[in-house]
Amino acid sequence: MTTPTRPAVDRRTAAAMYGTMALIRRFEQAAYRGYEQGEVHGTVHVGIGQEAVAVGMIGALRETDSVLSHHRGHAHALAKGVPPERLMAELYGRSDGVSRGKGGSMHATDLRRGFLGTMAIVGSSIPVATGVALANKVRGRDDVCVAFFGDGAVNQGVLYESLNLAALWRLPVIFVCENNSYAITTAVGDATAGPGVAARAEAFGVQAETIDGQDVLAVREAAERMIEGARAGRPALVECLTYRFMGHSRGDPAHGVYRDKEEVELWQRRDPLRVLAEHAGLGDDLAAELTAEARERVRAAVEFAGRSPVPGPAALMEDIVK
Amino acid sequence: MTTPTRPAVDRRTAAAMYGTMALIRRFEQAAYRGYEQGEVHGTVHVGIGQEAVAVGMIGALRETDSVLSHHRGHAHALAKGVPPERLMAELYGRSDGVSRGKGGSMHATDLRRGFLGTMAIVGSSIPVATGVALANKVRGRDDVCVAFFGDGAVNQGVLYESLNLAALWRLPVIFVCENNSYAITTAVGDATAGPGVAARAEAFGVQAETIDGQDVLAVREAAERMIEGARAGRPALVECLTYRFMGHSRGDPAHGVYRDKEEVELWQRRDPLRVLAEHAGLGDDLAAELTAEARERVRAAVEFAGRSPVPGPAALMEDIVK
Amino acid sequence: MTTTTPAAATAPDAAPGAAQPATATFAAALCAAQHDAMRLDETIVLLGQDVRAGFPFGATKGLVDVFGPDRVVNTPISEAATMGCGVGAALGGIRPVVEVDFAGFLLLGLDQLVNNGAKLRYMSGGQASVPLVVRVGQGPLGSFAAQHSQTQHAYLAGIPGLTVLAPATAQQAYDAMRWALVQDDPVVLLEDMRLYRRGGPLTRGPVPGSVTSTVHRPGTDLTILTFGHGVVTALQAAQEVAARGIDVEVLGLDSLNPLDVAGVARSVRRTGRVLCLADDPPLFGTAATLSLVATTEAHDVLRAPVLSLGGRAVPTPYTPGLEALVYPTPGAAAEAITTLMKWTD
Amino acid sequence: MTTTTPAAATAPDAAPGAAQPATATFAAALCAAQHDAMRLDETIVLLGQDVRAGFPFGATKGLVDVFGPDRVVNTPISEAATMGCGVGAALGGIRPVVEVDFAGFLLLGLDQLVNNGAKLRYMSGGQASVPLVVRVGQGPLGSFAAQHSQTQHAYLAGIPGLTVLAPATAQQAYDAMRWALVQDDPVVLLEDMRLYRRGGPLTRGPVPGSVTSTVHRPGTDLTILTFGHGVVTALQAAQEVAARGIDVEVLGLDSLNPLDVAGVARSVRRTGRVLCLADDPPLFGTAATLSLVATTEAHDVLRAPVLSLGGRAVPTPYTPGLEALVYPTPGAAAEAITTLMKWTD
Ligand SMILES: Cc1ncc(C[n+]2csc(CCOP(=O)(O)OP(=O)(O)O)c2C)c(N)n1
Ligand SMILES: Cc1ncc(C[n+]2csc(CCOP(=O)(O)OP(=O)(O)O)c2C)c(N)n1
Ligand SMILES: [Mg+2]
Ligand SMILES: [Mg+2]
Repeated sequence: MTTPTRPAVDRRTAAAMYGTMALIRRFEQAAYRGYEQGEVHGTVHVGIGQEAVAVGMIGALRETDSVLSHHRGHAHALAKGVPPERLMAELYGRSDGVSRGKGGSMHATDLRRGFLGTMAIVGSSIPVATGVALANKVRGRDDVCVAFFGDGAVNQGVLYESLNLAALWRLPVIFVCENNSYAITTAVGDATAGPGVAARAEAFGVQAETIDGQDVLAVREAAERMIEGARAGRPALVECLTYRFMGHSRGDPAHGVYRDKEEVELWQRRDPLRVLAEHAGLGDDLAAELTAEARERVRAAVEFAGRSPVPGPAALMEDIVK
Repeated sequence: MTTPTRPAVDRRTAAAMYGTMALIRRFEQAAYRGYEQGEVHGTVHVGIGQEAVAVGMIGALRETDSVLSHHRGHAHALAKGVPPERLMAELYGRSDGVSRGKGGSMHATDLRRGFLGTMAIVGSSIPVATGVALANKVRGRDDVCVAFFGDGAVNQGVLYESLNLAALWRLPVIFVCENNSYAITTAVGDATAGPGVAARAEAFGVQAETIDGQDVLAVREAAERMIEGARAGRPALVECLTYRFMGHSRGDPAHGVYRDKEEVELWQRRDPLRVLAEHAGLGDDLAAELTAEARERVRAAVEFAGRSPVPGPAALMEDIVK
Repeated sequence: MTTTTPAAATAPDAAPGAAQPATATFAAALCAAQHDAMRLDETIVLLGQDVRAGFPFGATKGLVDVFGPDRVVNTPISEAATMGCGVGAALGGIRPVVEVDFAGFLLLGLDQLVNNGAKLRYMSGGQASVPLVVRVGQGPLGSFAAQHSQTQHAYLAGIPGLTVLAPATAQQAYDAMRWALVQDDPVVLLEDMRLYRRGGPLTRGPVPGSVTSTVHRPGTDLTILTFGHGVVTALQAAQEVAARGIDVEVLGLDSLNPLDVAGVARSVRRTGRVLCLADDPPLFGTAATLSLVATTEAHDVLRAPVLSLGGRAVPTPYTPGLEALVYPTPGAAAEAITTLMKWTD
Repeated sequence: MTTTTPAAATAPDAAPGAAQPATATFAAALCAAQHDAMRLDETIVLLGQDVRAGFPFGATKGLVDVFGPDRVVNTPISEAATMGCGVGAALGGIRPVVEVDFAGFLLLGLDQLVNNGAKLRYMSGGQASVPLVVRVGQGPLGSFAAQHSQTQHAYLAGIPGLTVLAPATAQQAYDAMRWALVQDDPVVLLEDMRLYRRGGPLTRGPVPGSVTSTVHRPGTDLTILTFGHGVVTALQAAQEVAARGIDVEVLGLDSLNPLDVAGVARSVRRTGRVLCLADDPPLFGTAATLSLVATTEAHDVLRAPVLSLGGRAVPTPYTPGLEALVYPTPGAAAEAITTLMKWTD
């Protein structure tokens, strides 16, 4: 793991990051509650504990840059500017949801904000992001596209096919692996042979590094470097070491079967919100203020979602083709 | 590329290798002629110039070890002991073909000789070989399985998925990449980014090396080492640098469009038959004798194939399931 | 794969010591079948994501405790290589069971299943045996949205060389799995995800001699041809119209390839009215084939044209209200029955 | 992708300066259509193996000389990523054409095409546009054996969100490609490999307003419903029976999804006799759906039950003598026509 020289961060930027992470945290807590209350349907994957990856990486993007996400994607959406009320309405399956209630948590999309989609087939966003980068290049734009995926996706062959294309064609794409140590119940070491995904990427001609995914400043610093490189035709992969504090999806306990309480608690001590507050010396008052703000926005989002109508039957056969 | 200490080879072994290579060479020349005469159907991919890879690698195997091959597979079949007359009858689409005329050049199979099959979907033999190795391990046998594939297959994701499984489960499998510089008209450099397939394999925890595929002794030496390792649960990949002297398939000229005559001639000077004869000091007489023998066996094979009956209509619906 | 030796034999949740006949869920029946077969055949090995934990449906739960991690093998998320590995392992002389939790993921392994698994015997002129069993969760599960809600019955049943089973009850799930595990060629078990938690009687019996079709309810007025979860829908519809004196026969096609054409003919020639019921859309779906078979076998005695009822041709929406409009309901089936009974040309 | 600037505009083999109407092969027509569309739309980019060389069928031959290597892009052999990249490029605002030479290879890219390409618009509630065109060589080519001889019409046509075209002539190939290249959603062109070298008249016209169905031969006694190479077979059969005074209508379904149900109804209601002709086996194949549509639309006026003629349910054998037994011949179609004409219930 590269130990970055931590960049000096101004108080304002740090506060903004803290605010976004707090928003994501509260949002996901509310989503989980929504699931328990029967308002969020099917299943829900929350990434509580992993907020720094999304916020550090996406915070360094321009508005015209784009993001593709995976099953654990609320953080990416919110960090990219998707309004929480529209996202919550999507989880509630309502008409005002970003995807009109047709996608749900696993397929939230907001093209206007460059949040190009959420793909629930593990690894599946990776070649799509590569293609978006190809389009950017063909159109002569220097926007980058970022694909997020988990440690479970690093054994999908399409990642390596895509790395090869990205390197070969010098595409403005960044591959972000959120390594939270597990794919459902399977530990990384039981699934991934060899020195790891960063070394694998290098073997395909894509520069790569492994960083501390709990430290939003470290992520941000790496992001800025990689984005600059990607704009110039040097695709990159970054593996962010992180951890999900809760179970894989609704119903899966945080610990007990495949990992023990001690391990979870160890990681919880590196809660990205706390890490940032300490590093940036935010102070308890500011943190509390930002948290209250986040809580209020999420409360409003839940209210908005609850008020939004369910789609009428006519919506069923709309949106299949234009 | 690793420069091996060339093993001392006894004259008898060298002669046997030369004989097998000569047999393959003559066989493929006859197959090509058969295509032109309308006896061999559809298409035919000959590997003239690449004989050392098959002979060096497969010569080091035991009879109970097995091989899976790809679209350019005659050499693998013959090196594994498939009788040339049965193979030629297959190419002729006759009843005495190893696959009863149902598979043809792209799907010749001879289970009894451990020639488990030929797969024409590029890269597709790789996970199958991995599975055969898994079966060997589960059954407590120390047989190895070898998958052959071209440089074109190194950008199929399933190779990396398979390398990962092989390393993770310590399977007795060997991955042999026949890098003949082109996939149809596409040069390796236009398709493959990064330092190459050997480095890629290492990044998946599989030991790998790149060797001179025109030197059968070098291949044999590497094969022996790797086979020993694989039997002990250390899968390996070897990239053999070689060249096809003819076009990709029937109709494709040896040079002109995507490669020039000079390049072809340069490689032809490293004809594996000539290289072996020189290194092992076989002498012209012995070489001529072995060549004549090969010619005679192929003549007999062609005759056998020509005499074999075409399958009757009843065969159509046989062999779908048992 | 670790080399740990199997833990002392303890039974899976599902069943072992249970008195016979017992009751089990569909998922537990699959687990019991794998358990019972693995006891008898040491070469059976399970391959899949999180199969040791039995995630997500419990169909392999507890088996690792009985048979150890060498026979209940967690795979990385590598569907293509896993399927290819299954084909190779079968070719190499063992019996792999490859688990694919959701049908959408099967597409990643389809090349290996279709191009190799289904064809190796034929391409080798009969030499190669690929005794591979593939388990695939099919259908909607309830607001899992478009990538996790698919059916592939029609496509898979059309692949020569693949045997395709679609059990409807716990007993059939057990029987299908036991039968699949003694075949010499690849078998795909299409498991409707809505069935996993349904209970039913289960006799852990001997391996059945064949898997064909089942009359779930005999009747004289009309035949519903269906399979998998469609049987549940059909039985409810039959019950509904029984009150109006209509006597419906429900014929479940436990095997889609081969299809029990004789069984279909027997039923439809007797009733003379046919409703084909499936979850995929009628056009290019399973109902079209059932309809073709029924028409071909009974056109001379049909009292009404064969009716097909399938799902809507739409990617499955997330929101429950819309999702409910996609798949045929007992009410819609009852309506179709009414139409058929009233038919006069 | 290199950054070389396009070479000076020289035309592909296929056509450009040719007088109109001219004659072209099916492959050249596809090439001409891509050429003409690429001239008008700078965002069209071709992705595929050896597309610069136009290998193996010539359908992209010469285009790199006109449009340069940035728009005619050779891909590595990475079907999954190439298809995903096509989906992403379309999402990102350009128009990729992904070439898949043989249908068997499509299975490797199917996840991306079906799970993403076909569904992104719906899953995003209408936001996402994926104007991707996928060209796939279908059918047998002559002793290419089981992995290189497949048809996927029925499966693909059943995927909501995919438009699936199956042209039969050079002109239709041209029109289908031009039409596909102005759509907002993914279109799959199923190109029967036996057609590539067939010649036919070609007018390099404007983009057609729609692609539906074509009456290749009007007739009064019987309708053959078919598509792609089936049209060739059907026309030969029609010719054969014309000598016996039977007047066959050949209706080609240029689009399989959506299917021109009204066009089918018009024809079959007029003739009252229907033969469905396809290369895949009737059960779970395309003929089953054509049969369902014909029966549904015309059961009240049919003079005989709808007949289906398809391929045998077998992996395609290599040896020519057996391969010839797999696919329907004009002779077999003529026989089916005779059966239908003689029908009395
Ligand atoms: C192709 C595919 N296979 C399997 C699954 C089922 N699945 C959903 S999430 C998941 C684990 C993913 O793990 P990881 O990539 O590490 O992401 P995390 O859940 O840890 O965020 C699996 C196996 C899937 N969605 N897609
Ligand atoms: C999955 C797949 N894609 C494409 C093809 C078409 N094809 C046949 S051979 C070939 C080139 C293979 O090149 P390489 O692996 O280097 O082997 P070589 O022909 O050089 O021996 C291609 C693209 C195929 N058979 N399978
Ligand atoms: Mg993970
Ligand atoms: Mg090559």
